[in-house]
Amino acid sequence: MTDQITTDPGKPAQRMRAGSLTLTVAPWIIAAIALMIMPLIFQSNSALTIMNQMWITVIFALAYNMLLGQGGMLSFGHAVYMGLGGFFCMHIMNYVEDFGLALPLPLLPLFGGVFGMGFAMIIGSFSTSGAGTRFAMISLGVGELIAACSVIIVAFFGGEEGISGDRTYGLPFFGIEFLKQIEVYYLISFWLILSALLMYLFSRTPVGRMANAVRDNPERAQFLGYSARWVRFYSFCASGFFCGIAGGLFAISYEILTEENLNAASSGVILLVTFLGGVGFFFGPIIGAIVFTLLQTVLSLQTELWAIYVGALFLATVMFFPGGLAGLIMMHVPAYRLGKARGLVVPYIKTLVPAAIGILGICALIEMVFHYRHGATGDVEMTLFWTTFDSHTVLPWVIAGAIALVGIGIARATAPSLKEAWDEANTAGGAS
Amino acid sequence: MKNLSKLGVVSALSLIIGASAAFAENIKIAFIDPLSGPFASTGTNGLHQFEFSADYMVNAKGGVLDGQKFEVIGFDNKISPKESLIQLQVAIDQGVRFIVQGNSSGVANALTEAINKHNKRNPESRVLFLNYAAVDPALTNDKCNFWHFRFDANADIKMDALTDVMAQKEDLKKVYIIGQDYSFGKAVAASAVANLTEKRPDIEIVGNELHPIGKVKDFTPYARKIVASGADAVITGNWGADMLGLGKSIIDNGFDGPIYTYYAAGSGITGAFGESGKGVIRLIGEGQINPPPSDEAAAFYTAFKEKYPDGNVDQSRISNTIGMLAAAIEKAGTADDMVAVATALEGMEYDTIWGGKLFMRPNDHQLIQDMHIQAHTNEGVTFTYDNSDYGVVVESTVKMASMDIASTCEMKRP
Amino acid sequence: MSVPALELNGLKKSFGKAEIIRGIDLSIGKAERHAIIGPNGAGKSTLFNLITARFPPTSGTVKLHGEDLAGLEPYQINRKGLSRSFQITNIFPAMSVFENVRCALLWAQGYKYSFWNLVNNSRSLTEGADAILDQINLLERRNLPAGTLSYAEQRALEIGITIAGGADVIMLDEPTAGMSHSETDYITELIMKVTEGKTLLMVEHDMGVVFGLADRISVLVYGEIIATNTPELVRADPKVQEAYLGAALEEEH
Amino acid sequence: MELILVNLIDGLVTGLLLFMLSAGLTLIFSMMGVLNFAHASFYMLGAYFAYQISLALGFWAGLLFAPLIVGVLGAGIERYGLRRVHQYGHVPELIFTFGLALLIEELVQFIWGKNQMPYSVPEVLDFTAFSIAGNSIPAFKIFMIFISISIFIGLLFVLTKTRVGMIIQAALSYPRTVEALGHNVPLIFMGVFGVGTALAGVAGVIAGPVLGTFPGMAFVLGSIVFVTIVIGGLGSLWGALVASLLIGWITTFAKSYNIAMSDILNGLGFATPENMSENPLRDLWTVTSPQIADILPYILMVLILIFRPAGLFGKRET
Repeated sequence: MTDQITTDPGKPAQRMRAGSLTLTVAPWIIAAIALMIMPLIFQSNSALTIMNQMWITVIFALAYNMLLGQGGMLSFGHAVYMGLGGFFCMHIMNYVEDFGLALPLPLLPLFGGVFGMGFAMIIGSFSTSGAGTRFAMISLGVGELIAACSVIIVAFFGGEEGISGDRTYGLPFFGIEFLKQIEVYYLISFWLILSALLMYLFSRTPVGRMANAVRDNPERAQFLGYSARWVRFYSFCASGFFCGIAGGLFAISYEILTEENLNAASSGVILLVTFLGGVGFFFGPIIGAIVFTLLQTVLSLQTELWAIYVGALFLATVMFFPGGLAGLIMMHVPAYRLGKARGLVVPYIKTLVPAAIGILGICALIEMVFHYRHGATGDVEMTLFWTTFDSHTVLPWVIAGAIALVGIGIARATAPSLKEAWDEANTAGGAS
Repeated sequence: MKNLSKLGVVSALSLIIGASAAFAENIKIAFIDPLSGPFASTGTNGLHQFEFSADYMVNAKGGVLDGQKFEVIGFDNKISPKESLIQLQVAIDQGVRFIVQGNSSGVANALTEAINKHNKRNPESRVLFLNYAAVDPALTNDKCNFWHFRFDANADIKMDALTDVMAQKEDLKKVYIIGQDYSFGKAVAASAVANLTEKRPDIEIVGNELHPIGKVKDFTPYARKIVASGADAVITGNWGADMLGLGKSIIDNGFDGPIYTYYAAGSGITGAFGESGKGVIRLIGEGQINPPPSDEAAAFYTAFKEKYPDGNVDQSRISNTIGMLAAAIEKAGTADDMVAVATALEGMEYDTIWGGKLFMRPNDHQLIQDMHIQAHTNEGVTFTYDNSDYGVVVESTVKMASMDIASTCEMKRP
Repeated sequence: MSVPALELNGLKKSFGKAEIIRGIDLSIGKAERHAIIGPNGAGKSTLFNLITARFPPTSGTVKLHGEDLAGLEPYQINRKGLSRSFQITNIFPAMSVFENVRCALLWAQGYKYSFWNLVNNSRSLTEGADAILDQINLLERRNLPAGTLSYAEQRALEIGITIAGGADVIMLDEPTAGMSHSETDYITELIMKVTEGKTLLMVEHDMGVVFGLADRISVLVYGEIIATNTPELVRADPKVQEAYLGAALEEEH
Repeated sequence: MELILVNLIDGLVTGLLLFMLSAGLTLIFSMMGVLNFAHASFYMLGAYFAYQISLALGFWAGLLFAPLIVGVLGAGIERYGLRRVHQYGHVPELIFTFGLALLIEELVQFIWGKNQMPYSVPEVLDFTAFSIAGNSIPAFKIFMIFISISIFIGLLFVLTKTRVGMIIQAALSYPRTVEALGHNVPLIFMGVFGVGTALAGVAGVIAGPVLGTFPGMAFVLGSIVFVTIVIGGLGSLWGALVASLLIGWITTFAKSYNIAMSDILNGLGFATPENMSENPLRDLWTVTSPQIADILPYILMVLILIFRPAGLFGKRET
């Protein structure tokens, strides 16, 4: 699924191609099976809703990474393309309902995609002439304009309440009415696999390849017969298309589109999601979307302070793992190839487990401070990690502090040997 | 990568499911409102009032039915319609049957539609939507449904009451209307114009405009226009930072007439206005705080402040919501059959500790109650807001406001 | 006489008040290997950039096979069969060596901006790229990121990218700059091999390379060509010796 | 007529406030290439610190110390955070500041809570300086103008008359060359970042009492600061000043005068549609200038980027 795997060094071309076929097909089949099985494991409607949200974010993030990771274009207003696609689909949905047209619901996202692409063509016609700050600032400006319009132009955007519809009014599709979440889940999963596959294949086409070339060195690409501007334009339109599909799926899943789908916060979130997952690898945004959705939806159920932890996680990621979570995983490929990955397990346990415990200790301290300051008077009990205690006595503070100190202390003490093991695992030769 | 992510999903989802196993005997109420982000202060204070009301009014008195307790669970919707719908689904899966929400009519609109669809598609897990503060008139008019109940007076009712009082002020000649550019702001403006032209055709509306919501850094230019227009009074539906910014700016730039508004108390706003708002800020709302309407109300307030010294009882409708819900469950004899509970709520009359009667109008599920014009001041204030010296004191009251106002609601009952 | 491959007429370029190129007339025939030499700051790279439309000229014309290039973008000029390398290595460092060459082949093989072809499925692309890699002796390094190659290898790759598209006019900007003797020989040989039957225009400092490769040499001093002739005659030209070698000597001191 | 004068003064205050933020940002942006999304967060920190200090030591101590603390904090973040990220390129740097903005907002809520802070104008300045046709101009506004202009003059002096200023100016246009000349560029970066954030802090200190001190104050300011420096031209202090004032006046005047879109369209020769409520363009017809005042800068920026990518005063293409 990645350049690194398909371009395995030292293999002749022909064997490579045969090998890459299985290497590229296998993950897709696994992913498709996983998507099929997931609802059997998590049957509740909320789990399905969260997974739907996840897969929509995955499509959106992959589409975003077509620009950021593959094309080197930083967009601050990308929610607009998804949002507009969604609004358009919602209008079609209502139109179908009002006029009784024969449009099967599963085809609806296609219209969102076309609309997203159409809008991307308009904006791209003037924004893609540069890649750097100019592109970024135009995207920011356009994003703000559309978001502002969404409140002013009520006829299309429905103002602050947005527009809503009912997905079940369309014609039943082979007897499926999309009343149940599970039906929507499979619809979204189908589009997820299809869009992800198309986006992956896009990266293998001449335009997709040249997008990488233009990202790395736009000038050189010009001297190879390609206009950097047109390459960017095509990537931009393709990205707009898949964003629109994500928007259409959003319309089907939530049956409502609001200003929120267009605003700067949503655009910022998708940048964070993509970066958290890792822009350098095709599957990076997938991980990012899954992790972020879980953090946002599930962590926020557990603590009011979730945003602090998410903010800290981002800072840590960008400071220590600029390749994102995918980069972190792919760091281990060389060691794995050398057959030395196993040697890392014990040092990892020795360092990361205490570190994790230490970090949890710090989180506990933060939660306790918060409870102490903002909790109700007389409400001294708090529950943390399945333990209920009195936050106004000294003991819990001592324990949490000690856990934090000891955990971080052990992690620091064992870090050098982890580094050693790491270097050893990434050096060719020697005992393996 | 697949394994890793799956592991994450398993652990995360099991947390949700695990949470639903506990406390099966409680009657769960999901509070879906912003608990983080820019609107968190209002949301958190609302959650505290709900938790306190449930404990103080229901649980401390032995609960409802056979001793079942109310349990209020906070869900952070980040004031996003999308997140609200996800949290709604999570709440339903946890066995919650009562949803309370209030901040943002946009969210309320998304929730009421989603709940209507959910109840149609899943008759086995129906839920009720108890709206305690979203005041867009449409929710009890064109967009009404059987599962939605509004415990706050809607924007039209408030404006009706407000203009009744304004109409009696003979010296009022010029009024300026300003609001946030979205459905609620527009509804307030339209309602103000309609009511004033009907009740006092001689009052000149010297300005009627909208400004972007949550985006204005400096209200000075608006304030200048208001001062320059020679207005005697200002009407605004602004809330939050937009209310404070507009109000302060109008006062700073030399306006001394009354500013009639909906939301300018508590959440730090009373404290921030302080002396400058005295004699200027007038609020329309339900629930009398000063002078205390009853001993129970005073006791309620005192007990609340003891528990939450930083909080305010600025939404008496929250305790009304809890009280009426408890009464409806008792009357229906069940907390599981939503049709029964909803039917019990319809047409219910309830004596509130905040003075007067409450009546849940059956044809549109709009609560009819007394409306008060309250002044921001530091004189005669028994219970202050924001731990400042200032609070609101009732100046005049409209009994059972808009009891016979028409509604376009065509209620479809199951 | 047939139409020259590349023809410059009265080419001038000023940056502000400084006139860098002061009117150049030059005609290079088909399949000729032509070198431009001159002291530092003579405007050799600027001249290259004018020909390939990296900068617009202040006045004058550039004709490729008799066709005026005025107003064309670099990529359009490239499509007409003119390809160039750069003085400072200019490759795609994050992509593999193979990808670098394959990208250079795409337009020439007619793929244009297509998004319905998969590059991996094209035998002619893969084989074409491998053939180029074979020519520049980088087949071994095929799947490494280009940025990890040695300097000489990167220069070789640069030449590979430049010739891959099959352009018939090749322009090389100091292909041996900063190389050791053995590396220089390797590159010189490589240039000989890959420009067989093509028109070559190169800027070069290394006199050994120039005299070994070029059919004709032009001497550029302060934005003007003071002589154009065969290597032997240029070497003997007293004007060149005075102007160029003198300047070169001065520089060394 | 008098109202125009009043609006000019109001727009000047808004513009100068914006300038204090954009001046620092344009230095940071053009020198380090960092789109500092957290810049407005330092503005917020300035207001909160000043509020906290003013509780104990009064407003003037806050004005003095809060920007210093913010500046030191900014320099520290550059030294221990941003510098580490710098090696990875501009996008990670941007994400870093993005995350930082998120974290600062959360931390502010964690420490001060979510309510508006009662941070107010000091009593010495709490009076009406003068009135123009019934519109009072508060003394504090005059004070804000005074502070901003002093800072601009000071900054101009440092940049044009001192050695450090010369180096910074050179680094704005040719960062590589300056490094090659042997200057300690990382130190300059840290200094510029510190000073830039301190300027944002000053803006926060003097804007907090007027515009409100609350956790959303950074978000409200949002990306408008970027818009300012892009319109003005990257790296140009004059550009930042002109663009700030331009934005200040444009938004102020757009809010002050109800220019209706229907009037403009009628003026252009379009007839108002008869049945407005059915017309799909009805919202366009009813738009008035106060509604769109705050998005005008964005429209201006997009137009500038299309037709004059270097900005009004910029030398480099964005």
